[in-house]
Amino acid sequence: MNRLQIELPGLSLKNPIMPASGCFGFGKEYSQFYDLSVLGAIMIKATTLEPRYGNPTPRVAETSAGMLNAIGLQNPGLEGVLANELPWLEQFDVPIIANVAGSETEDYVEVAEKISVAPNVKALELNISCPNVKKGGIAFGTIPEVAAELTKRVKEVSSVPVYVKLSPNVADIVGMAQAVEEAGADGLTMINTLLGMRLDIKTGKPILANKSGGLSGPAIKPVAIRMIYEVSQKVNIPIIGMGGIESTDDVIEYFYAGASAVAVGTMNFTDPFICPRIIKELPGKLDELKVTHISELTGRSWKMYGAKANHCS
Amino acid sequence: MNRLQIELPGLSLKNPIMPASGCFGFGKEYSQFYDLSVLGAIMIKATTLEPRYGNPTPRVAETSAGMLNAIGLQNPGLEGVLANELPWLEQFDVPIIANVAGSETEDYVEVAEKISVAPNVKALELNISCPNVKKGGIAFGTIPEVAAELTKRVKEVSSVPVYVKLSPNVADIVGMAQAVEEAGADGLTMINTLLGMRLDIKTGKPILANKSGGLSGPAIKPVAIRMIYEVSQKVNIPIIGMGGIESTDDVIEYFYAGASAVAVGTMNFTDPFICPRIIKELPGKLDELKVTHISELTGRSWKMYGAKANHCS
Amino acid sequence: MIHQEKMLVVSQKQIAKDIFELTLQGNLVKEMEEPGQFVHIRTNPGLDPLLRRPISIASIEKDKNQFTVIYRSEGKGTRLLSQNIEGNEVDVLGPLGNGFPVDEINSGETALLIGGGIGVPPLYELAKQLNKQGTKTIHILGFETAEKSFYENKFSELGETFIATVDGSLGTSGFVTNVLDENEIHFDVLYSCGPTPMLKALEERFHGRKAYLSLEQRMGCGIGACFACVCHVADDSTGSKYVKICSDGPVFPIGKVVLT
Amino acid sequence: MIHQEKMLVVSQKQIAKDIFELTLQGNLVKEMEEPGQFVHIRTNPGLDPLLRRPISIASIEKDKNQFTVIYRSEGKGTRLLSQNIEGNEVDVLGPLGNGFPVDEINSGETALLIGGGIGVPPLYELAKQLNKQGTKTIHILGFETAEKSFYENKFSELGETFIATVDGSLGTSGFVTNVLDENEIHFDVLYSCGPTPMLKALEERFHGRKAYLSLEQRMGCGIGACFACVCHVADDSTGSKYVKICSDGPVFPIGKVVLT
Ligand SMILES: Cc1cc2nc3c(=O)[nH]c(=O)nc-3n(C[C@H](O)[C@H](O)[C@H](O)COP(=O)(O)OP(=O)(O)OC[C@H]3O[C@@H](n4cnc5c(N)ncnc54)[C@H](O)[C@@H]3O)c2cc1C
Ligand SMILES: Cc1cc2nc3c(=O)[nH]c(=O)nc-3n(C[C@H](O)[C@H](O)[C@H](O)COP(=O)(O)OP(=O)(O)OC[C@H]3O[C@@H](n4cnc5c(N)ncnc54)[C@H](O)[C@@H]3O)c2cc1C
Ligand SMILES: Cc1cc2nc3c(=O)[nH]c(=O)nc-3n(C[C@H](O)[C@H](O)[C@H](O)COP(=O)(O)O)c2cc1C
Ligand SMILES: Cc1cc2nc3c(=O)[nH]c(=O)nc-3n(C[C@H](O)[C@H](O)[C@H](O)COP(=O)(O)O)c2cc1C
Ligand code: FES
Ligand code: FES
Repeated sequence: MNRLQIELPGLSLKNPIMPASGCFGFGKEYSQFYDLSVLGAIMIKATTLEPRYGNPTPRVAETSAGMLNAIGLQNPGLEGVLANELPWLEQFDVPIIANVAGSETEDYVEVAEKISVAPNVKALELNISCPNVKKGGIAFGTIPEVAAELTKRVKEVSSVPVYVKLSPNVADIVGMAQAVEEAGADGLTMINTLLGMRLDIKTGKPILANKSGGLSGPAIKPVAIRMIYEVSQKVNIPIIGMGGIESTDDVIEYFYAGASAVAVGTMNFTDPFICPRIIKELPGKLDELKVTHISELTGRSWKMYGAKANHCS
Repeated sequence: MNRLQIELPGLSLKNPIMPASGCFGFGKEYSQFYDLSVLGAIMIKATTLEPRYGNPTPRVAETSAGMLNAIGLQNPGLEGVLANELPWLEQFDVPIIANVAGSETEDYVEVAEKISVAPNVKALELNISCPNVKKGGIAFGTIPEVAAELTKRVKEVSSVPVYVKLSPNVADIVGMAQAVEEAGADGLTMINTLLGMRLDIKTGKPILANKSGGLSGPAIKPVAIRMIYEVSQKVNIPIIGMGGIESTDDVIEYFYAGASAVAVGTMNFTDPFICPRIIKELPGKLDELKVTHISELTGRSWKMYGAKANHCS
Repeated sequence: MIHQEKMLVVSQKQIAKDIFELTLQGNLVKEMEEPGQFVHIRTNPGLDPLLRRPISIASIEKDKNQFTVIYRSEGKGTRLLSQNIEGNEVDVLGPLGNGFPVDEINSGETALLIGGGIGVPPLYELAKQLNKQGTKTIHILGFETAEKSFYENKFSELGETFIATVDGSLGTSGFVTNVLDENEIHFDVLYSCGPTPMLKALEERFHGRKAYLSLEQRMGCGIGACFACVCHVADDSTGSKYVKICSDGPVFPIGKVVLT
Repeated sequence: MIHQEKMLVVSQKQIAKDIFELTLQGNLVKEMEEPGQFVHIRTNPGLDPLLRRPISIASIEKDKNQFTVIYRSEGKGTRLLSQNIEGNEVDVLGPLGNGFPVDEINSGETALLIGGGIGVPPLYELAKQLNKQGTKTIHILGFETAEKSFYENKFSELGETFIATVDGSLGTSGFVTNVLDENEIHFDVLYSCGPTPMLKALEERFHGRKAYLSLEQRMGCGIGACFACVCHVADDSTGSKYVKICSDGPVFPIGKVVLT
């Protein structure tokens, strides 16, 4: 038996570890370091309908135990991804989760429909943290109805299961999760980045050319754990957890919270071997914890220790 | 001229540095280290109508560049604070900002009315991150109408200006700020803690007895800076900024973002002398930046470099 | 008076599996009084980890301006602390809290000191001071296993010393309570520090006796300002009375606080 | 091949105000080819700071398996890096990027190397390799002030060397362009590395000449995966063509990318 094997809608994962979207490009660079077939899956960089150059630079800034990015969804566009990136990835024995983004519902729908038929794309990840042009730039992922509607439209056309990637920049993450579940989402991935900003001390100018950006890395892990803990108790679809994972212990913590698989983002930059290292360390960790299969850990925090109290600080 | 002197509603601050509520008790402990009169002001621990014991322990947990707390507003109650804590603080030449909390509007109103007449209380800070018992436990600070209503009720009875302390756990911080401004808030303090959680690796049990808690410390600074940057452009009341301040540079960054004064919370625990140290370092920093008065820095990030673009990650 | 001081590392050595003995020098030592007080140590100058670590004072040498702590290197902070070598500086806040009252026992009387694991260190300074004032001390020290045990000889020099190990690899097999079961030990005052289950067992057994227990709790400030380390007080019908372990304790008379 | 390796600190010394010279040893050196490549250094094992720091290779000694970097200790990461002493280990990812093409110039021809501040270091290995293949090198090095200048002698040993300092405390007063104004310097190929304003000035002046510029940008991954360090390509009507400084550069032919 493979103690790390996980079955999720559309995804048969030899282990629950995958790189997070935007932190691994389309795999080429990290294939210099190790065989990508060792990975559970790969979440590729967001694909939009047209090629995008993205934001001006600087696009990244460091923060305490974290970083900000405002890449601006640079990618070669649907055609480029279908023509070059996905075929190249076919040489590896690894399912691809295609991250889909756009500025209007129609963009998402078209990308989803076409990318979902690529042979190695086994699931879609809807990136709903994007500003919705028709709704005045408010992110799709901050209004449950808008997120639900988008999910429904994408579900109608997708040939593979659809995971919705939740934005943490909301007051009620459970409501958001329930809305997209009801709209037909097959799974959730969470969390995307928190909105943040840094200013240059000498000038006062925002360090990112785009001014604000997305906060990722270990700094945000407690927020992600809390959200997954809350959501996993209230939905019946699986969660792929992410946010600041930097060790095998962190992976265990995500499972306890309620995740069924996890993604590693920012820490790939600091340690390019982090994914294979964690995959290698996991069985020993399971021995230590005296569990046979990693899936036994999912939701332990609330299954064994009851639900949550309120908090005020 | 005092280059650090700041005038805010109700508050004449000899410098813009103050300890944040809950991180400095009622001052007694830190008075062992230095003369509290050097501080710009003191934000005392939340006061509730009745004495509160607070949550079971453990009440704190460490995170990467941050910490979680679920103290549960332990405090001696309105009478105790009026009888013992505030009179003791009168020996220092320092304005007190009383942090007011409760589970129902009526609690807030009563505490606000009575505490605002204490001679050294120069302003109130409304802690609206508390669960609203009558609204099923959803925090006052996550629904603009509820926060506005509370602000209005407290303003009616308070003898001193009222600052509303915003919770960052919302999708639209600007809408929240505008709602309380319209309801009569004299100023804003931001941010309170982000909701977070940590699980024990050996057992899966939440480390905090209360399960979730408030995330504070350097980890959350980018979120605070972003929120203050956005809010300060849209309101006409001053902002006291806080969240992860650990250095004089951080104070400058908060001013650039749009703050008129700042509070230091968590880092008092790591460095009990942090407030006086920053106060001492500030004039040299102003020289370096070639500004005469610290207030010239407020809002420089958007006054000099324009407003913000959208972001998608 | 509590001081914050960058103290000089005089020596650091590993004395058992995961257990380190660190001696620091500085003026803060002048303020140390009771055995059982602790210091709050910043284990690195950066932000990771962020909080200080509370560690008991294990031994004081006033004449040299030095004191010693013994700690288990386990998590992020203590691991970093263990990497310090002679000549480094370590940021220490202390001395903190109220320790074991040595004047609650007379010269000629017998004190029983019971320690478990990393609760053993503060008992060493206590044993020294008690012996100095002519009080006889008997020691029961519990460890997980032989290779994690330490200071057996040092305690033996000061008084009769029993060891218990959970796996039986040294001394009595089992817990400190097994030593109590198997030996008839007479004492006037009990002093103890160790894991809560051990303290609870002692509380049950020695209810009504004169005894002092040192407690542990996760801390924020370490000085009484943040309300992180609060305990309920026993016999409090209101449920709202409390003590802070960091500033009211860590040592309390037996039965005073509710052990959780 | 790019490697990640814990490399041994052979020596670390301060060679000017805030400027450090660090020599590291390890197998990764075997992979180093072109001058102008860089390494991505993890400045501490913890999470603060989180990201690696890109630093140019200043000198390679293949026979000893050693290479040297020269860097300014300024922010959190470089300050930590500067605290390493002989015998420590440093986590290095590299070699990264594409450097200066030394085969674009012939033996007997003359190369002009212009460096500004911490853009000077990669030119040193370049000068060494060019001289080795019989190419003459002329060097113009710009610094803020004399006390922050370094390697003047080392460059002088390899070819004629001009210094400019902004405050006039050493060599020509002003910028590297002042040196160009005041001296008639003939060359076949220009190689340069330094702050963007300097590179822009050179681009204007030497438009149409054979020249290679090394660029800088804030980086995430350093290997081409995160799209942090992207630049627009010149003469691109679509506005969507780009290069990545980390993996396509950091060295580009003059005029190829839009300097911002
Ligand atoms: C008054 C007092 C005296 C102590 N004396 C000693 C001593 O002499 N020797 C010794 O080895 N240990 C002692 N401890 C326990 C010691 O503080 C913890 O083992 C240590 O803080 C763990 O830090 P870490 O970096 O290894 O673990 P991490 O897991 O990185 O710690 C994370 C956080 O949890 C806190 N924490 C973890 N375990 C404990 C614990 N058992 N008690 C309190 N806080 C904890 C840490 O302080 C930190 O804030 C004492 C604790 C207290 C309260
Ligand atoms: C290809 C390349 C080669 C370089 N070679 C050298 C060299 O040989 N010697 C040298 O001293 N410096 C060099 N630099 C600049 C060096 O990377 C920065 O000075 C350094 O990263 C600053 O780190 P810090 O810890 O001092 O600053 P911090 O302010 O703590 O840095 C915060 C973040 O900003 C980034 N950053 C800050 N300044 C720069 C910058 N100028 N360029 C890129 N990223 C920056 C850091 O990498 C980090 O992610 C090079 C940069 C690049 C891109
Ligand atoms: C540089 C960078 C680029 C990212 N790009 C995307 C993206 O294209 N689509 C997306 O859904 N998330 C993107 N993310 C978010 C990550 O996938 C992930 O949700 C987030 O960073 C939290 O995980 P981490 O803390 O492990 O990085 C990006 C993150 C980073 C740091
Ligand atoms: C231990 C602790 C207790 C706190 N108690 C309160 C409180 O009683 N009332 C309140 O408004 N905020 C409270 N806060 C929030 C702080 O005042 C502050 O808003 C927050 O911690 C962010 O600042 P920091 O990162 O500098 O700590 C508390 C924070 C901590 C860490
Ligand atoms: S640790 Fe802060 S009150 Fe005890
Ligand atoms: S730094 Fe990541 S692509 Fe260049």
